[in-house]
Amino acid sequence: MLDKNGIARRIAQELQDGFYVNLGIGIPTLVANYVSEGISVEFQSENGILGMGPFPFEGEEDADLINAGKQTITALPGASFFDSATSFGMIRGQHVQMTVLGAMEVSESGDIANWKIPGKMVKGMGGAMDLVASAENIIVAMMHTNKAGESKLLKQCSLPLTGVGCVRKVVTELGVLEIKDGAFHLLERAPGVSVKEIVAKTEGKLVVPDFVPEMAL
Amino acid sequence: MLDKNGIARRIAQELQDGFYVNLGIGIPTLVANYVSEGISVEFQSENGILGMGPFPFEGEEDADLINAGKQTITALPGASFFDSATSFGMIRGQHVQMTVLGAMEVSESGDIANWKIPGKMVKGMGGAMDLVASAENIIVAMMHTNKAGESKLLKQCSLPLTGVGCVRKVVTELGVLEIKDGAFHLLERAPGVSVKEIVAKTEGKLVVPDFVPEMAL
Amino acid sequence: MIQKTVSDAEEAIRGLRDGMTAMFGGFGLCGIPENAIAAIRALGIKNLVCISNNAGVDGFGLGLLLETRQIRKMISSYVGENDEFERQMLSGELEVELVPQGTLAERCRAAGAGIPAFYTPAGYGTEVAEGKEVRVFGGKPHILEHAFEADFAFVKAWKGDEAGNLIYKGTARNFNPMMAMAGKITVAEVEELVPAGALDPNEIHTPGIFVQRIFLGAHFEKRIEQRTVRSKTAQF
Amino acid sequence: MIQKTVSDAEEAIRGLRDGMTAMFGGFGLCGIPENAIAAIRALGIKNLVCISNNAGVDGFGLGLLLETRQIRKMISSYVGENDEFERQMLSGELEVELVPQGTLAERCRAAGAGIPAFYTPAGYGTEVAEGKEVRVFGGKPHILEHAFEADFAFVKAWKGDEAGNLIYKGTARNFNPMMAMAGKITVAEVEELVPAGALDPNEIHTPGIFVQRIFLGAHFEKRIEQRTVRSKTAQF
Repeated sequence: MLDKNGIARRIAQELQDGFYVNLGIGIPTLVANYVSEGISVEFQSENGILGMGPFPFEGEEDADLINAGKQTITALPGASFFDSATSFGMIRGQHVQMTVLGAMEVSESGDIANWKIPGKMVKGMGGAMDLVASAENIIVAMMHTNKAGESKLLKQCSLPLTGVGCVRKVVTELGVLEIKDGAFHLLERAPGVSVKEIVAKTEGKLVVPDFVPEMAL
Repeated sequence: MLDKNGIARRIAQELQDGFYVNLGIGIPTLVANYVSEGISVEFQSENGILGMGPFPFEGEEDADLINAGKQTITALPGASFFDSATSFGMIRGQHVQMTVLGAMEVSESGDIANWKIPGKMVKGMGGAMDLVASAENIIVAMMHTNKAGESKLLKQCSLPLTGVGCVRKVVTELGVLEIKDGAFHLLERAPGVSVKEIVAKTEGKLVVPDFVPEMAL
Repeated sequence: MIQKTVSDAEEAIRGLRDGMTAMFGGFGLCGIPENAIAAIRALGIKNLVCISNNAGVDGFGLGLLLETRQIRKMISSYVGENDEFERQMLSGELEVELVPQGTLAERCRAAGAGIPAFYTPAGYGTEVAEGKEVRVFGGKPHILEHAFEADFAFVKAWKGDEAGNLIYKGTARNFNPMMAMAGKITVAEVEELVPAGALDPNEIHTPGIFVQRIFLGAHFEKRIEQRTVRSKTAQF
Repeated sequence: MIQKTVSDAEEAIRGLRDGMTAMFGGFGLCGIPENAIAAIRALGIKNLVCISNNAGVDGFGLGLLLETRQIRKMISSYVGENDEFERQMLSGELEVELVPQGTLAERCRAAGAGIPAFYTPAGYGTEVAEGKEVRVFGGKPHILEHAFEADFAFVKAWKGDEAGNLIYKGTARNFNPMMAMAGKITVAEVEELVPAGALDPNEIHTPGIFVQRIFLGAHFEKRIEQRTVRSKTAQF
């Protein structure tokens, strides 16, 4: 079973050299820590920076330089700043090649719900609806089940949707699943996780090939 | 009767302090020469400059600094450069408060034709269709009649239109006419020009008040 | 040139009245028009409809106008962590319209650029699309979104000149340029105000044509919402 | 980082094939991708659909590709003074689609920004509106215009870095930024090519994400179409 860093590490394997990538808040943010040596990717933050770098050294924080999580950051060589319309032009125009974000629910047809729980305070969708409606590679990083132990990989999302038929892959603490043709396709198991456990914890239609390799991290 | 410079001089009286103005090619360009001392206007050229200045001194021409007529120009203090989408955002969004342009025909309902003569080589509308569809003050600078002596102020334009119901005022060598309620309203006569001549040379519906002042230049 | 420079925020907000719609630049607390917000609070203008990506925090940013109940409706993409906001929203005192962030930005730009409406894929199939026209382009469904209208836009820039030209710094640019385009009256507050001609025309982010009033901000707190740092020895 | 820098125009245009659609930045002869045009001419690629505000002049700019009959169709707002263009157009060898300049710019931007279509007042009631949807917004009729699609975009900038970031100079900016956004493959030629990090991130006009290939132009003639000057003693 993977911890949060393990999930991030596995997702980092999806990155290709030269990719422009948008990372959501939470586990997705950790992906930046596991970019392979051999490749180079640029991180976009939708509030208006391309070429986002690590957090600043203490005392070097700049209130005018933050990411979409409102955290102080730095800019790497080759970075650029731009306005929000240009930023979402990059996203909507599919120039940002991969988006990694968290989710409350994902359906077997690739729907995603991650912004609203009826009856609870709604904070807003931020840029999530634009992101999931646009990028070609939408990867969801989340736990396989919720706190009550119920599957988050469903036939249909029960929560209000963020986007329809857009999620390409889901990486959880249990494995890697591709979404296509109206089903989750199990690609890899996390170390020490059985296919049986994944089957048990996946409510949506699940296609399991004869051989499911354990992932290499 | 006015010459081209006279027409430009009269149009310059329409400028108000702080106006942003787009001047077309030909007579309109001359308007810049007659801005009153007391006021200040900024000229926009749709290829991407605000704060356009006079032609450069000989030897100081810059190939990267031209106006929409492709002429070498200069930039005044406070100028800015921008792309064509932003430039037409200024125009379409009615931030440019006045547009002065030439025309082949204008109708009593404010239609304008100035880009195409069937059977002749068509060079294109350039930015004219965007300009006339947008600015609140569209002033046409033109001769009252064509070379054959026929009126250019018509009931209906015979040439393909550039815009519909958009021209606010027409200044010709004979006078100043406002367009409203489906008619040309004669506001002023050019020095030495009779109302009778203007009536004779205006084909479209013309409203002539009891007293038509001679313009002060 | 017509005088765009005003002496302070109080003069800059003249004409803003109860019930008007106003845009506020900024993302979180980054690049927000602090001086205009303070002046609006001091003047006590009520029932404002505010278009802003976020709603500030308790005690800062638009949170200051929430405290004093000056906002009737917020149009935002993310209203974040704000107890007073939550209280007013749940009690029904405050109306909230949530808009996807990219759509929010584009609706501001559209307003400034004379584009009354456009199609976007964002929000299709979600409650954001309810009641909106859906049209398929290139095999993909899109929804029709309309330009905003705003009586005022309050923006914050790093440098500005007396012609109204603005330059922003870093990610403090965010929504400010589109909102500057969109306001019927756009008020810019800047950290440095210079004479026309002092800024390189090639480096202007917002051309002066979009700005009606400009002033030197009296004080910028520039509060940081999430101070995150690394130690000198740690790795990325 | 993936290598965007290529050695010359010939390498930069690799993959451009007969019949493709290509955008060319520039206004008149100002800010045009001279090196790419020369390479396309040298390679003899045919039947191009060219989206460009203008069509060059005899012997320069896109006029060079007209001479060699490499262009099947021009999509422009103003085709200007060009004898060869006129001859080909009148003889029917060359197809021409005229688009209002602001609509041309916006259709490029829309393509780059993932907006499939938008409404504009430009061209309503004219032959440009023929066959297009008309819709009234705010009492004013508008027509629906669609984003362009382009296999390649060729742009020209003043400075560029190895990450693909571009800075334009003066009015040579014009259509280049939107076309850079719109091309499936965007090729930028620059007068000065510097390492990533050498340009101020606050001064970038086109972020590198929009540029797939960049090269240092071998030679820029930068021809002036209308040389207009004043004498040192004359007034404006």
